[in-house]
Amino acid sequence: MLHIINKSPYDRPALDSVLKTGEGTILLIEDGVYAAAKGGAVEPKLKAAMGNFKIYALTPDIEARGIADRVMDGVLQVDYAGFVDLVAENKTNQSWL
Amino acid sequence: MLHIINKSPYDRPALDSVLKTGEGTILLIEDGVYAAAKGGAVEPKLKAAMGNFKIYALTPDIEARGIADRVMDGVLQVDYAGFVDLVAENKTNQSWL
Amino acid sequence: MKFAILVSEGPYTHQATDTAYQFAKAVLAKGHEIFRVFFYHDGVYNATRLTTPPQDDRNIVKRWTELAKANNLDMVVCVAAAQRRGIVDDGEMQRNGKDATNLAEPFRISGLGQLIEAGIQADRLVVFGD
Amino acid sequence: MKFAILVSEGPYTHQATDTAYQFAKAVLAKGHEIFRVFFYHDGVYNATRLTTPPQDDRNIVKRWTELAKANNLDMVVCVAAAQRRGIVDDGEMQRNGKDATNLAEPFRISGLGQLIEAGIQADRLVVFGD
Amino acid sequence: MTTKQFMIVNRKAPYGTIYGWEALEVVLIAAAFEQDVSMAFLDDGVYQIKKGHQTKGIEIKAFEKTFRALEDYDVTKIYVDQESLAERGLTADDLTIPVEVLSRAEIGKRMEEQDIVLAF
Amino acid sequence: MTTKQFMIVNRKAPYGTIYGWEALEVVLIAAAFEQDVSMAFLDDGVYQIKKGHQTKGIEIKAFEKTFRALEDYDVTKIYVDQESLAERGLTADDLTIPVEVLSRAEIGKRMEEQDIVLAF
Repeated sequence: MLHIINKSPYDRPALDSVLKTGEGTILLIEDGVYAAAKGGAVEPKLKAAMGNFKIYALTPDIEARGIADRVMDGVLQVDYAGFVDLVAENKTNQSWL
Repeated sequence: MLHIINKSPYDRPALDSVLKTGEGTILLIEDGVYAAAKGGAVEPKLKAAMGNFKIYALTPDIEARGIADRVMDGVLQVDYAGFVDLVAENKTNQSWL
Repeated sequence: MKFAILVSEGPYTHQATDTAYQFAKAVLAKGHEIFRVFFYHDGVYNATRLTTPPQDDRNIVKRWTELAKANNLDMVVCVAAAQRRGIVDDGEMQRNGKDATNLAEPFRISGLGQLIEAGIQADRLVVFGD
Repeated sequence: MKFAILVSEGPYTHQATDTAYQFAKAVLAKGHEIFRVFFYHDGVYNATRLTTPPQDDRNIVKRWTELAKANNLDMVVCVAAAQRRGIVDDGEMQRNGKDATNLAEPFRISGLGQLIEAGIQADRLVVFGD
Repeated sequence: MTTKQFMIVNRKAPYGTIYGWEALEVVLIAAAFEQDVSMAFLDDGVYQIKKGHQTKGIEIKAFEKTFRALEDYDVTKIYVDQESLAERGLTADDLTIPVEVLSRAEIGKRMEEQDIVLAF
Repeated sequence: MTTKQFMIVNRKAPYGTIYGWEALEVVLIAAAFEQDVSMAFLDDGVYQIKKGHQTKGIEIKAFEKTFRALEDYDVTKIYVDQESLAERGLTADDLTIPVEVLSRAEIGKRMEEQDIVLAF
């Protein structure tokens, strides 16, 4: 299933909470995209999660936050059209508010 | 100075963030009062902080959340009138939103 | 494919409505259908015609209404959430003895059942909130 | 002692307004003065007279207006925040070409400078938000 | 009417925000539409169903009673995350309604089986 | 007019919510009232002044330019928490304005000296 995360991993437990569910696809949007940035304390956690989760992040939100040049390898970027595709491809989605 | 915290310590870094400032007085209100509950993962942290911080918690918020019977020793309870007194006694206050 | 969208936060304060709008546009651009956009919690504040954002800023309410009119979207505001927060149409004004309305066209106020129905009828329901 | 209060969130959604109200009552009960209550961000939604909360729930707008009238409180809504969010008085209605108002009495709409002035004039400024 | 699986997920504490209460309104309506409704409580959401809310002092309506009425609406699939309880020093005995305590992975599986997951 | 010390504290990321922008409006007004204004950036607030915001895709106005105008308003006391930067893999070079990087304890001391601290 598709887990949509719009919260900064430094401010909220949403990402941690999703990772504990075991496996699936994650789309980082809004302040959630900070989890995709290299060099921070969250990097090892997201890297480790890549074994069980496919990680996507929304490009317009990455660009807005000035982190386009530091997106981690293995994070797949999508635009709003790609967001729609992800929702369509996954029978179930959940926004972790 | 008086630090007012209205966020659950399990959901937001507000308490951690205040503790790093070194010393002062903390008033836990709203969802912040969960930090005053015994038995949870936050208990050791708050206990350790009691050396540098005086810890108050708002009784009506404690009662609303059903944790009146598990407030940690050393946490001083106040009502809204006591809240006003704390603000009056401290030259500076900050709400950690 | 048939999509439904739930918007749970008000305009400007949270990016949720912005993302929901961009998502809705992308859904339509891909040739999918939008069964309904439902506004709940503070999301009901998207439906007031009384906003005047700064000239150099996006006009969130206007954007929603234009998208809805151009694509014949069903934009539903939860009545219970709207009552708590002061979003009023003619019917609500009369029922609750108010002296003004603020609902923008083509939003309509209806029950929370419309959200459940959207969940049942659409192939996908996506939530935008905080 | 002279207090000022800043309310940054709307009614019902966040407890901030409830706590601010209880705090304001306690300030007055202790014989202190309230120089001003300032409403910023989503706090401006506290100032609409169009809400109709459920019968068995507190009426947040009414509570504020009654407290203000009984104690002659100055309740100021930030104009920029109000414009973004659709809180309108007669003056704003005319200036921005709107067809209705929703501001409750005795709230008044004014500039953010009123917050700074409250900070300067009061001995203590306390913020309630999210 | 088509029946779908709706799961309502609570991750926020009560009273600090209204989301828990407005989530419960969604549960009741979904049940009235005879959908297959379940609820999951994770993270601070477990505090929603902690026993003994006394809200007189904050003047906000307590909704413990509404949780206890869920059974009358045939909402009986109520899942609680074991780890979230433990982190907060709570057990199932502290909760106001009977629940099924599950591991997070197990809850993840139930989420995956749903047609619609609404998280608050 | 009386001059007081106002500190505006930013702890939230930009764009996800409006608080950072509305905080900046407070800073500008306080400066216009000739108050002694400082700003502190902690936790996710440090992202507010990260360089290179390109917000065309989300259609929300970037406010990097406004931060760079702060000097014209004589707002020059800008403190950033060292630990918050480090946790996010950032350094002062990544920021769009010159700042004073301080330990959290040092920022705590500056907070204590204020008359008014407004956190967003």
